Amino acid sequence: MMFNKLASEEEIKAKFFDGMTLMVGGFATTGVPRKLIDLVVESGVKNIKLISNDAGDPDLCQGRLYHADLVSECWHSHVGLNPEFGKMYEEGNHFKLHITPQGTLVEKIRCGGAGCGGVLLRAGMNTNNDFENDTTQREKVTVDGKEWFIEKPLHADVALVRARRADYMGNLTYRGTMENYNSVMAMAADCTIVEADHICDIEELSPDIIKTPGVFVNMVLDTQKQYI
Amino acid sequence: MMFNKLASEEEIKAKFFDGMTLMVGGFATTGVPRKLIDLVVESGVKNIKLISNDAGDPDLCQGRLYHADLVSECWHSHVGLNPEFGKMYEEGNHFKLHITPQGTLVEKIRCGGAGCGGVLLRAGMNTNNDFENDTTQREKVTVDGKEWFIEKPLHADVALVRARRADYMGNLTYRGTMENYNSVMAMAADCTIVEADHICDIEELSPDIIKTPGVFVNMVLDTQKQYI
Amino acid sequence: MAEIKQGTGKTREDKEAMARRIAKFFEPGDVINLGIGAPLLVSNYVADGVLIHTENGCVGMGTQISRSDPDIPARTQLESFSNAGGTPFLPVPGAMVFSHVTSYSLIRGGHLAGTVLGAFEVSETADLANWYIKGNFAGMGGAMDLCQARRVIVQTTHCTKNGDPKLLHKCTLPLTCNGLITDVVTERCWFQFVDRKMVLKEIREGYDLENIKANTEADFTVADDLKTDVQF
Amino acid sequence: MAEIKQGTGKTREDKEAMARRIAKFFEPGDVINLGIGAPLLVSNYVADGVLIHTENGCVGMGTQISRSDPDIPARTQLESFSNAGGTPFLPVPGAMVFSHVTSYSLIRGGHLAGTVLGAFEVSETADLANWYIKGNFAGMGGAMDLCQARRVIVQTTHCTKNGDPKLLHKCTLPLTCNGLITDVVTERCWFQFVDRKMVLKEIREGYDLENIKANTEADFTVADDLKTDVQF
Repeated sequence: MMFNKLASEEEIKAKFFDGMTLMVGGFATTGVPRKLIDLVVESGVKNIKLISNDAGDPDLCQGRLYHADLVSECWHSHVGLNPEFGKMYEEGNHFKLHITPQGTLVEKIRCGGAGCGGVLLRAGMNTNNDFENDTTQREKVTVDGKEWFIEKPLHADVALVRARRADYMGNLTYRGTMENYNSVMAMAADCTIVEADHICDIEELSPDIIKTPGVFVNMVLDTQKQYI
Repeated sequence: MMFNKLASEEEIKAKFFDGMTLMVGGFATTGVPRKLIDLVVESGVKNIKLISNDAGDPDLCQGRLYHADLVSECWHSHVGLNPEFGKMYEEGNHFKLHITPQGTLVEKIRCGGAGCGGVLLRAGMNTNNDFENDTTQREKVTVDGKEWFIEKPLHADVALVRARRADYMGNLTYRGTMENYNSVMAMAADCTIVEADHICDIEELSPDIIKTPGVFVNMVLDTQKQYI
Repeated sequence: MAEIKQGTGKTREDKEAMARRIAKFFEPGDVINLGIGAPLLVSNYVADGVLIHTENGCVGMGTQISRSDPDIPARTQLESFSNAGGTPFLPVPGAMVFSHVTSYSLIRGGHLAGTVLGAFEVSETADLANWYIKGNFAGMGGAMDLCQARRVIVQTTHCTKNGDPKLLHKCTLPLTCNGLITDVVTERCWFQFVDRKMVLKEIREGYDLENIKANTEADFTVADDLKTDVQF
Repeated sequence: MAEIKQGTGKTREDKEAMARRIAKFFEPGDVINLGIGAPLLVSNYVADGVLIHTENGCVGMGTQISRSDPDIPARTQLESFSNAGGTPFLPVPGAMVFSHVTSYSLIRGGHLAGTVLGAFEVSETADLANWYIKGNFAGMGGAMDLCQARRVIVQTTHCTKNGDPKLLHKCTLPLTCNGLITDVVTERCWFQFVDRKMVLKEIREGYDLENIKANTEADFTVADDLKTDVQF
């Protein structure tokens, strides 16, 4: 069955590599693919370029990657949830941070997924922060007399995505506020890997309720430990 | 009940005005808000600036607006479905046409809805068509050595949207391929008006299956002829 | 004239008072975003039919719930509905959920009647600094985006813990936005910005113009229709 | 050498032959887009597990159905699943539907293994003209976007109805894309573009190099591994 995207932990770990750009879905602790993060830590790949909303809880979420010192560069909108992050950042030499307004971060990811060359946004305009960050060091363009930042795409080698339900073609649904970054990151990576709460048969999910079409998904972690 | 967006035909017609920019959802005959188009024709407002995928079937869809000669300017990606359109266009003086690649048209509408100043796309790049159209007469910008069109937003005064189900807060679901332009147009207008096949009670639709959040919807045509 | 209180604005009652005043800016049908912390209190006072947006993907945030509430299964608490502060909540009837892409489209697209943000500093030209302070590097999160809402309301104590003014000629900290604030509500008064000029609109019961002037570095004018002794 | 047929490519068998040849470019798991008309025939020959994308919002297009089929309720035919030509179809198991925004994100984002388009003219530098011809103004629809797919395959009769070449030095009609075509399949042969240079890869059974040369204005080279007498 060529559409069976269910994959074992070993098959998934084989997709990780040193220096990979990695997107991790979720916001705070909601909708975070925790088991897949475990697999990254276990795989021991280094110099990860991490893209996620926040620096993550250091015990439960992508914060574990900082705890294990596996990150060399990162894009976040918020890093306050992870006390270790602040310490490592102040020490220096651990990783390069691009602190990015949240709406800008998600649009940059969308551009990467949607094949757009960039998008014109205004968040942070004229704030002139002389920070070592991305908020103002961007090209600008004037359109019809108004100034905009040209926000460039972010694309990843691997995206880790959490869903409520996945069928074995990779069609996904979400529950409550867990969709957050997951659906857009699923589109923006060469290899999108899903961790779902429930794995469903094909046709169990009506096409009309699917939020992420399986065409964007490469692998679904097989938590059933059985192969169809 | 302040969330009751059900509206009568008369209340809806009162939102139309001469010179309005009007988006109409649907693709060919699928997902077209036909009853709402009837209301526009009945209202008799003129000089409409029409934004829709195609020029529409002249009997069933937005083609009726051309048949009644109510359009002064239009944005379409395809006009072959409407034989009357071609005749009127060749005669001249009826309306100004912006023929736009389909993916570009939908991204321009998305920009209007998402508050982006523009998006960088390449459809039609270097085709140098000396057409009286929008395919090449656009500003360009070079980002990291690659040339892109700056595609500007389209926003409407009124959007007519077709859905499968609507609750009275305006939350929408779709069926099959009827979503097409409807969900993005719902976001891109000052006044979004919905025609649904079924009208549902509040909480009848799980939040998880809603494709268009009611926050983008202003009115739902009350086909039940009853008020909750 | 009531007696002048020398409150720091840090008391629960002051926070509730600011929230009550801000809640009055909104009417049924409005969708509003509330910053983490004190601004969330606004949700307790808004009219029925004001919907709360949380930028991680919901319109229709209801009661916040405790992670340790035994009536709510652990999984639900962690994984279903949570707000921008990571706190679980119950959705109101008709609530809608969506992706981060849609959530920020809603913000930039003009669908928020208002956003309520905290502040470290506010300038007399409608600038806000609320995302970076030395030794507390958390990031701007969604604040820079939220400043693009139709109405940007700052809810802040009038002075710092040390009693220094927070409403300044010019912000000293990195800016969150430049000239986009529309209103400032403190425990003492309400200012509105008109063409980037600060106008005093209301003084709360217990304070007077003298107190406001003494504790505000920013230059401001007094509205012709200034209201005093207002119950916040 | 089989006898040279002087077909115009307009016969049903020629169309089926092109579709059969193009279908072999794809393998299970590929998602492909097929233009309205003759390219849709490719769907009859692709391997099990090739999924058909239709740009109005579906991956997993199955059998096209007749609007007048009495077994299918009228409403379903008009309103549920239809393809880019407006024809109703039955979705395959596991089919997914989505908005136009997502559909073109998928196209531009590199998720299409290939797209098959018709042509009025093709140039020797990989340009395509397929959207405008005098007196038949239909618009480009999605063609300019689809030319951004990973593999852009043109399916066309080798010559016009009048027997004039369609593969030219330079297109005379307004372009659909500039230099983005990867392959051209006619009823006579398969060309591949390598660095915008046209290379003859296969000649179909019944044709020979002489016939191709005589009916092609475009300059092309012959692949070292040219295959002849290929059954399309």
